Amino acid sequence: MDSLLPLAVAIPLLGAAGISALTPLFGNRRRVLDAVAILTAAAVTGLLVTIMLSTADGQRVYWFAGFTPSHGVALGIDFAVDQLNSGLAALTATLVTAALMFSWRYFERVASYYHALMLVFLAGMVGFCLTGDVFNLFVWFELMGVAAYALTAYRPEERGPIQGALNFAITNSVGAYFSLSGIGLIYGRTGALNMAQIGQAITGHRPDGLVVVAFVLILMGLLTKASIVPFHFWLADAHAVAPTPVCVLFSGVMVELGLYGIARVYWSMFGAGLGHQGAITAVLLALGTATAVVGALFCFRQRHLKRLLAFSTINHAGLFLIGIALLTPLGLTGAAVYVIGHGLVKAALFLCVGIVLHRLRSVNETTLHGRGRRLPVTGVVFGLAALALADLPPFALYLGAGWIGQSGDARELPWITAVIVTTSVLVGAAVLRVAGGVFYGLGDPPSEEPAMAEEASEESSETDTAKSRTPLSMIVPPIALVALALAVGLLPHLGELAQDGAVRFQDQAAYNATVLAGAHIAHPTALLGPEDTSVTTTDVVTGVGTAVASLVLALMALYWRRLPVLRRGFEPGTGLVGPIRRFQSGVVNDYVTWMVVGLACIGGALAFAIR
Amino acid sequence: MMTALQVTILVLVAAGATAVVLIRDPVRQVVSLSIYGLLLAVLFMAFQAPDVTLSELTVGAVALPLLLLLTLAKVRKQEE
Amino acid sequence: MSIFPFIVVAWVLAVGLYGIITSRHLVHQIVCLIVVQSSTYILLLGVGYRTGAVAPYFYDIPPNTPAVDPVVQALALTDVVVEAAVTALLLAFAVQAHKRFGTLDPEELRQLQG
Amino acid sequence: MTPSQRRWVFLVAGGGFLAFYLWGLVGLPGFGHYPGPYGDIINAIAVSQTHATAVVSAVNFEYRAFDTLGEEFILFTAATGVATVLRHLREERDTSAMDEAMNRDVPATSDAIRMVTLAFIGPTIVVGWYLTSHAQTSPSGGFQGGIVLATAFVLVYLAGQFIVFKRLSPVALTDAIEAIGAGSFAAVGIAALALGAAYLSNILPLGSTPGAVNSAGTIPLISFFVGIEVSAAFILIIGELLEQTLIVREGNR
Repeated sequence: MDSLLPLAVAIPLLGAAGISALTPLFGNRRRVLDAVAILTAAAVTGLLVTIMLSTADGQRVYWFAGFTPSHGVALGIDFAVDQLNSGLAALTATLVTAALMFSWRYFERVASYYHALMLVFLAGMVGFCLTGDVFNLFVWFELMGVAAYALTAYRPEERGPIQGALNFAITNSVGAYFSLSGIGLIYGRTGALNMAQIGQAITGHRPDGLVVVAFVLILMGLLTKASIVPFHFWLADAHAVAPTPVCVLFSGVMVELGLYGIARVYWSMFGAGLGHQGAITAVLLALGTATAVVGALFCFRQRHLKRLLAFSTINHAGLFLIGIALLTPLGLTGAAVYVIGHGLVKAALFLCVGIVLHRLRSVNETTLHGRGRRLPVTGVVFGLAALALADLPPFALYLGAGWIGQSGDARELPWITAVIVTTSVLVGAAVLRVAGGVFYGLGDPPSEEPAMAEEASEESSETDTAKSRTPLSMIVPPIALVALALAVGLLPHLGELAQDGAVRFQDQAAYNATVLAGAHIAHPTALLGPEDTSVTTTDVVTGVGTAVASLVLALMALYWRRLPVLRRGFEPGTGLVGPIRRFQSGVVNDYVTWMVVGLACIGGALAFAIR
Repeated sequence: MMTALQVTILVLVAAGATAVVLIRDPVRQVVSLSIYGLLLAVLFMAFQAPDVTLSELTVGAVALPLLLLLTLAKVRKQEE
Repeated sequence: MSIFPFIVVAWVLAVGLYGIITSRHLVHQIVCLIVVQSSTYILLLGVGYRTGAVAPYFYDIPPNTPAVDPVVQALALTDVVVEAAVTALLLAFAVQAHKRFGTLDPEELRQLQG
Repeated sequence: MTPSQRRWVFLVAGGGFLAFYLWGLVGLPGFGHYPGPYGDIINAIAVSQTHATAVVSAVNFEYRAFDTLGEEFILFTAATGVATVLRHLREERDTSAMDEAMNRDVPATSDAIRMVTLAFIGPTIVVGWYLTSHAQTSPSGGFQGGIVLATAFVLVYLAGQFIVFKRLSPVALTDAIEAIGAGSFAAVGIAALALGAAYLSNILPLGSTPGAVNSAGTIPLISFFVGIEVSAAFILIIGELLEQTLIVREGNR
């Protein structure tokens, strides 16, 4: 059983190498490449689901090259697998499989490079999820980064992808080097790279400057990947220009992996040693709230469909961070379920946009108005996914939102529910506005943005010509993903199972004992107790309310010009972000400046609190 | 305790990094990067890391400047 | 005095960042990124150094001679490869950027904003 | 932001960052006082456990071989990415343009330079091979050796023969060789699994004498595959950029 663990990374790597090695033989027969890639990704999905099911009774640890730790010192690298990280890895593999299936008919011409890059990307993400060694985490971070930069620039004959890839690569590299500096610092103190061993070494001492600085520096790369304000600028640039099947992975899991990394680094390394939970909650909550609000505001005023979905991902990243920031098992449970639901639904939305691009050759909401009526099935899927994104029960997302809110109430932070609901309404309304306008021709087309015209005309070359029908291989993946999001929401005992995983995730002593001493901990205990996870009427009412409010706001936006009062000269959404819009300047120098500002602020805040 | 060699090289590395950043002409900057790579290689030798020295020599002082010069040559051609 | 190498580490990192944010040429910016990364090598090898110890190669010296830390050297090696890989990819982007935009000034690459 | 605004914002924030980072750095044990235990334990056991006298190689190719696997695939991915990003340019021109470009752009290399460069190719290959094959004994390994081997191909180019360079390293084949190098590394790990050992375990006989060239089991084998991967990756990257330099299509802005 345990020997399956390394295969989850080895198989996609071998698949990628195999595809490249066989290209001289199969150069033009791309169906061979497609099939090999899809089968590899599907095999990894099956493998990871098996692994996930096997973690229910406890954490599994695998030591590469067989170097088990002696006297609490790790000599090699380990995979430490629990419910949460294997679940996230399984979600990753599922989305990669869906994206590759979608690509079957999506690209007119595609080189073997695409398949190899996708599989390496998969391997990097899975390795990142499962590893228990902090330098190894950095290696997989870089691997998925390099694959992602290359995939962003997959259409290098256009301007957007090149600029997006440059901004993406430079900001994330800077973040990664901050993280590596943090790893160097903590290694200089503890002489260890294994997360459990580092955690053990710094626990029980008063946290000093080195520990605080190392923590903040390691967070930098992860916050950048997770697109948390003010490290988020690269995301919209990259997501708007990457090929649509790649966007599925960027929004669906890559951003969430950054958040997973934050949680992992906190609970497996620094949590016990740092203490000062109040200060950490405050800092992370501030970051998460700012991210949620900024993402929602920018999302609402977008007309470029991919960019709109990209900003909605930023909003959700903020909400997930709020769930983590509470430091409670229920908050983490909510974030985990939210991530899974969001990953499935957001992937379906991006795939629907891909179908629109394939059939109608545009991603501009204004010019597409009403033209989506030719795509009835896509319209239904997009509409359902949009409602799910607006927390409509019984899709899984409302559970995540509800649990994060509940946990916030329990910690006497009732405003968290308000943040979740208002930003979700804005985002849901934006996506529903697209659904109503594009696919059902409701209301008036929204006004054109000046910067938009050129951008949209560049969007066409993923597929060479407009197609008259949607291939089955393109519509089935989004339907399956939405159905999966529904199924997850209806799973009995989902909350208990996820909270068991969350408690185990947060029990640092149990993690240390399992990794370093091979102990089997049957009943882990988190610092803060688990809470009730039964689905209450409040959850359902809040979810339905959010969805209904989104729908109303979406209709208001669509029929704005026909409303009797308060309408002339004011376009909904524009007034809200005018002043902050120029921050999203597209100049990478600005982005790196904001990263340094953010680092100085986070560092300063924690330094004052923990000193 | 540090040896005089280590201190000297460290000072040179700090100065070299500053120079690489402040030289704004790309071709000259590549030359300065190559020298900076050599300085780093010597520093790593003084840190008892011969393996990293070799890598830094091959990558930092030779391979990367080569790639950078190729890029600049390409860009210059396009501007003609 | 024993903090001096680490002051150099911080200085190199800060100077590299300054270069990135003030750069008006993509190739220059990529070189500044290399400088930022070089600070991590100095940090890693610095924390693994031990005064008076030898390099960890026991071909012609007895196995129990005090040696510096081999692990950070392995990490630095990995780091060098990452640097080479990322730089190569960024340079390919720069070539394409120049072709598409006709300039390498980051300020002038403004396809995406708002 | 305007450049001067940006500079001022950075000077303030960067100052804060510098102070913060130094606050962390002063917490280190101080230069020359490596605290252990990781490196000390490895130094104590590596030679007898792996029969490699170069402990850094033992860490790279055995204790932390999984890191190196990821690292090799980073290089593989970057080379693939470079080929992806520059491929359209390659498709945009036809072969006759290449010959024209040769005539136009490459200044004639003098015979003297050509002879000297050619004379260097042999020694370069020898050095590259030595470095690649002595990972287990001395400060060297597949990575350094691979880059040196790649430079031998650059020398071929310098000797004035871009055509020969391309013939020696056609993109598809270089790409395939690179993939075989990286894939073989991953496969060595799988072989260990098949034998019932942990992934990337050292499954080959270690040899009786630590320090012998044929000692240390899979360490030289992995180093060899890394050498193949790295040299092919660099040849690919350099080749792509060289092509960019030589072949400029007219008016493609």
